Amino acid sequence: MKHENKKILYIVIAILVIFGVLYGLYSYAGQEAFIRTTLSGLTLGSLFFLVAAGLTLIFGLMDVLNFAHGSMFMLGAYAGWQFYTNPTFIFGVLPLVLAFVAGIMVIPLIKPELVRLKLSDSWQKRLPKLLYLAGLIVGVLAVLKFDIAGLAETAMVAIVTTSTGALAELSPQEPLLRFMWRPVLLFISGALVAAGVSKPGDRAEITAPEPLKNRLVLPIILLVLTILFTFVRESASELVLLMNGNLRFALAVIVATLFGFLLGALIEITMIRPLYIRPFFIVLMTLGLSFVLRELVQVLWDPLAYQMVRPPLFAQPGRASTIAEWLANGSSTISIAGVTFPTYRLFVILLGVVMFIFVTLLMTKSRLGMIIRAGVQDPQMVEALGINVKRVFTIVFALGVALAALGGIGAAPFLPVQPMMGDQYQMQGFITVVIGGMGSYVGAFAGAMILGMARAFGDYFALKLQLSPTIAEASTVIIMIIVLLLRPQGLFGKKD
Amino acid sequence: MKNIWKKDKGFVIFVALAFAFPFIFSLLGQTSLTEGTNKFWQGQLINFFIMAVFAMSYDLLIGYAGMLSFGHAASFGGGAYTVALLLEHVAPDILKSYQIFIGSTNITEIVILIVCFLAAILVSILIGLLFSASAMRVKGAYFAMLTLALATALNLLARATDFVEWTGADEGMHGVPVPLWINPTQNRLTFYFIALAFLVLAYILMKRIVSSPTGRVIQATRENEDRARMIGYNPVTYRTLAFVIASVFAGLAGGFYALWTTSASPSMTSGVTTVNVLIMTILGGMGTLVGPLLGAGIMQIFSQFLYTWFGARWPLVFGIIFVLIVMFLPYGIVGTWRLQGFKIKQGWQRLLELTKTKETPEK
Amino acid sequence: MTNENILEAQNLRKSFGGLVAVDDVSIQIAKGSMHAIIGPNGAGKTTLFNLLSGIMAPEDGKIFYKGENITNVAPQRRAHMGIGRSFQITNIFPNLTVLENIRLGAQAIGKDNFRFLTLAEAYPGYVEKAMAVIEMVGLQGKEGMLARNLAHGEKRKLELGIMLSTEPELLLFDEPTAGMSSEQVPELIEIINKVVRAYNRTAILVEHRMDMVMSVSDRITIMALGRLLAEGSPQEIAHNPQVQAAYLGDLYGELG
Amino acid sequence: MTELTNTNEYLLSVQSIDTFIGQFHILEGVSVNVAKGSITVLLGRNGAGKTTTLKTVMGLTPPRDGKVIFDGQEIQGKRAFNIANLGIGYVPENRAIFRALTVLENLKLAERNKGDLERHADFIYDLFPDLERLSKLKGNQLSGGQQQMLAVARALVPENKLLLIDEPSEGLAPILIQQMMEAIRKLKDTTTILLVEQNFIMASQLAERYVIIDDGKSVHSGLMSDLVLNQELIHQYLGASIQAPISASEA
Repeated sequence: MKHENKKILYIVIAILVIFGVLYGLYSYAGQEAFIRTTLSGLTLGSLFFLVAAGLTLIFGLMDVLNFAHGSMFMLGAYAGWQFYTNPTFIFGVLPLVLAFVAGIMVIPLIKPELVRLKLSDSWQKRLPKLLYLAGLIVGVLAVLKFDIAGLAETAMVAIVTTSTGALAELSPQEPLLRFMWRPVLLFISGALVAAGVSKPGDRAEITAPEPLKNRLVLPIILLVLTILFTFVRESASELVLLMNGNLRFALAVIVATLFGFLLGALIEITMIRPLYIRPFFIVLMTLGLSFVLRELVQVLWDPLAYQMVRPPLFAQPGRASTIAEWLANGSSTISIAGVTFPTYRLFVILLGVVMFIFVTLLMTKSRLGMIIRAGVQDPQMVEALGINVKRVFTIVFALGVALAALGGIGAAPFLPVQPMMGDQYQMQGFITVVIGGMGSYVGAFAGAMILGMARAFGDYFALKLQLSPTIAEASTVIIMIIVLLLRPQGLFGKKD
Repeated sequence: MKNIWKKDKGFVIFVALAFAFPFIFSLLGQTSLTEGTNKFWQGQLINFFIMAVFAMSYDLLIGYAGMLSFGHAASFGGGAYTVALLLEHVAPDILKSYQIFIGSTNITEIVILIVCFLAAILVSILIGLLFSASAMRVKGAYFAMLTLALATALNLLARATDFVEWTGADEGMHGVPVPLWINPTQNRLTFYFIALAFLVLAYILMKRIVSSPTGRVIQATRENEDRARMIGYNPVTYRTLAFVIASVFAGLAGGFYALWTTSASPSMTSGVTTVNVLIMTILGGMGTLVGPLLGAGIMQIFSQFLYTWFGARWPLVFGIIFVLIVMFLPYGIVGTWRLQGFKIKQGWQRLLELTKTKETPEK
Repeated sequence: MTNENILEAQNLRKSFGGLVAVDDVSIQIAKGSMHAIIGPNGAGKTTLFNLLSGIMAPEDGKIFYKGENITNVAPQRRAHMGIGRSFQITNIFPNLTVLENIRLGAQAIGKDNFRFLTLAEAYPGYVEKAMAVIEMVGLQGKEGMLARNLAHGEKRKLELGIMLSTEPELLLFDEPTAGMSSEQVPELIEIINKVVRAYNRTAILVEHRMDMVMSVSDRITIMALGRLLAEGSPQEIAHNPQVQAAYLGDLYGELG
Repeated sequence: MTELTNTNEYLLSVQSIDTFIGQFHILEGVSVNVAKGSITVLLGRNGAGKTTTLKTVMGLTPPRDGKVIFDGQEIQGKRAFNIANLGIGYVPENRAIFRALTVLENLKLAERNKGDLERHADFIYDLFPDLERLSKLKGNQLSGGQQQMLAVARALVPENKLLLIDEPSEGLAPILIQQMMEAIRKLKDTTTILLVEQNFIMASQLAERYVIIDDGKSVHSGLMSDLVLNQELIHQYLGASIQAPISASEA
């Protein structure tokens, strides 16, 4: 067919252009500079991909452009960094967060009963507001005089000590007896908010409840965890800090990703979901949210930049000549075709590639992927097949945020950890998505790699031509404009 | 002018109050017109006037044309940098060689200022066209993203060390030589009235524009682009027009802001600036013009108090307020007020009708 | 190309994925006539309309308007050339008043679109024209209402009014009575008939219902499965058994 | 209007529902009853509210008023996925098959329990032999007729008590309409069907009962065999002169 031929022709031209550009760069820069720059480009590309993949998944399915994605990248970095350097803060607030989330998660438990209530119209409107207010008051009471800033400060003390090798100085926490009523109150506060969210008396919301057993599972798990962490909140930090550094780092990655997933789910349920009928305001909401998150981090950890210590596997001075040697010695650099390159960056490239494979498998092989691909086109029909699309939306949003958080912790060991660190990556993520095509994860990967390479070579040329690196950064916008003019829907995007 | 009094009593009263403010303040507090707290509050209001124009220009974009641009700070910063650059690097040379006086007025300085603002208009038109050319093919979230990317690129240029001799890179330009007669530190009262005049003029112009034939078409493209096309309007032309007009007003506001702060810094072109103006617009109510003005005023005064209450981290509180407004008060203060007013009116009408039906059987 | 034909389409083709919505369609519309295109759901009528009004570009084929090739002319240009179109789904400016909706149409073909600093009301010509149209479609007394607050039937009239306000020579009606109750239909048909006959305009009418077009149209074209099946005067069509079969289902032959 | 004797006799009983879409009051008191094991057809002009009636039953456009009783249970106001999981299959107008998914994936997605497709594969491929052959193709590579078959097949993957089918003959060539009719006729043995059909001939051949919807109200219902004889009614509400085909089909 004519159309197919054209497609093949375009692909051939694209491959030729890519090779042409790469060969041109190779012959201009010489082998060593070329390889080093390429590796740097791939590192950047991997991080861009982690940001853009989440953005594009969320946008593709829900038409939601998450302007807080960069802040979530940043939060991932902070969460991982905290866990790795001094988890006192995390363990200190975990029981509180868990208690509140457990409270929120009673929704499926109480909603079926609440919506059946017989309420007058005015009470139907008033009751949720009163419940929210009551929840807020109880919540404020619960955290009254809780020295959260002090808790956060301990982390900063700890950096100094852990980097010299000694065990971190752990901050004294509130005595258990005084602390205990906080989670209890927060659970009540969460439950009150949940009751408000459940639209009491709104008979249009009546649905067949799931079996009681299923409804109880999640709140009970969360409650058990709350109690557990209430008791271990002091000893757990020590336990973590005495672990092997590499294991601790692996755990930090998992913690950051999980944190991103939960944060994403929470945000989708409480803030995005009520606004699907007013899409314009979702954008404003996420924008406001990014503002709030950034400021919150500054309140907790001050507007400073921290340097996360690299895990032992990447920390020993010296250059390994083979991968085996690196793994044995934990060298900080490795020689690749005669070029010295930091090993941690190789790990980041690996992370990006692994996550690309993961996303590809998820989208093509899993049922969730099938639902997402179908939901992009027609969420109503997916719902009519008996699939809870709202839940899928939540999962996808959470997944997208988890990917961003993973990117954040991945970047933390070689970028300064600071409140604005996500902004630049969000920007590049946007550009990536525009280049690759909205909603296409393959496009996100291709776009991320193109952009990463462009940035790396841009920096290289900037250095050579004695320009500032900011010029190279700005030049990615030009790539975006060129792609837009040639192919408004992006490289892998589909026309409407 | 009669029209404005008829339709916009609130605005006229506001202008009258703003005009009388320094005098009333000095009468009440027995303070000097040009010093102390009076001067401080004049400064606050000047800032408010300028930001109000910026916010109203943003309202033209998102409220009237329905384009959610996240790059509006580019025009604002563009105007600021144009004025600051010309005053800092071009004006001194000219003033050294030419000085024309009429009486005691230095004509050259006035001409230079006018040229500065004409240049700012030109630059903001160019920025508007650049943005339109690259972003006009796409809509909604895509558009928001693209404008943000373009604005970020400009922000990066402002911060680039390559032009440090001219722009001061990250530091920006400070102590720009603003002519004495309009200088906000020495002659604040004059500046106050000029800024007020700027606000009034900008408001009247924008009000005219949104109710002009072109303005109506712009609103039509917001409402239903396909339909507008089918009756013979090219939506791209009108959207571009709206973008450029909004850009010009933002550029002028930026120019004034540069005069007021005697500086131009990269933060004026940054996303935070756009977010600030967005908050003002949403707070007051989109598509109302008066709303953003009110929003700018509230933000100006609020930030003062929030700063004293919460210290340097006051934006956190502001951010939370913003999120709450988006959730629960999406039409902003003026929008919600108008809706409520509408409801109250309808309620009155119902009440009147009820009394009527009760009366008729008695007849 | 004869002068009598105001519009002529040649071998139009348009497909979506695996679906061929319009397949090799050629059609001539005589000047001053009321030409109906009917056919069952999914026959490709609306797609044909989208091609004629320029919303979609054909994959193949040409369109001539008054002898001029307009295949690649943008829809807004076609509006200025005198082609107006109404939509199947009500397509109005919901947050503007009824008067403003129609005034915008009148203004579109005028020369005052690029005036920034005068009030729109300062051009009474357009308002007068709009008021005339409002009267024509029977929306008197509703000028000040927001369009979204109108009843469904009134919205259909407004839809019609917006199109008429641009004074088109060729009117494309896409199921103008869609979703209207049976009592409201004759009124609207009467308006359409009046406009076309009294001002000597040409109209193409896509309809789903056969009885509605029989009485008013001069010529009828039957479409099914993206193709033209037959064309003729209402009488010819009414007595064409092949047409009956295609329109109502080609089953009785095999099942009977 | 049919008198409601005992709602339990009906698998589906729609009782004077009111539905709004945005500002539009689309349905103003529509009542439809579907007896177990029967085919009921909704007739009426374009835009009369037939499709909205199906969507309202399905929970895609929830009613503001009125009741929908399915299998003895009130389902109005429930979310669509809940309603689907009670055992209602939906074949929307315009097919709405997933273009980015292969034929097999389209069917797989409709599974409610693991193995649904395997259990019913023979039955489905027996009805629509083409689908087995095309199983690797993407939805957007199918022709209109194949898409329509896939859309019906998709509703057969899980165990459904009721099928809502919206215009299965739309845009199909006569030979395909024939095939589709055969398929629906075969389905009748196992499930109950509520059908929307423009093609009067097809409707009259398949359905036992009809409900006419006009301007958002259900104005008439009864036995199909009575309707085909009532020229006046047909002309008034369906707006087509159909003498020739009717007499032919009656023969």
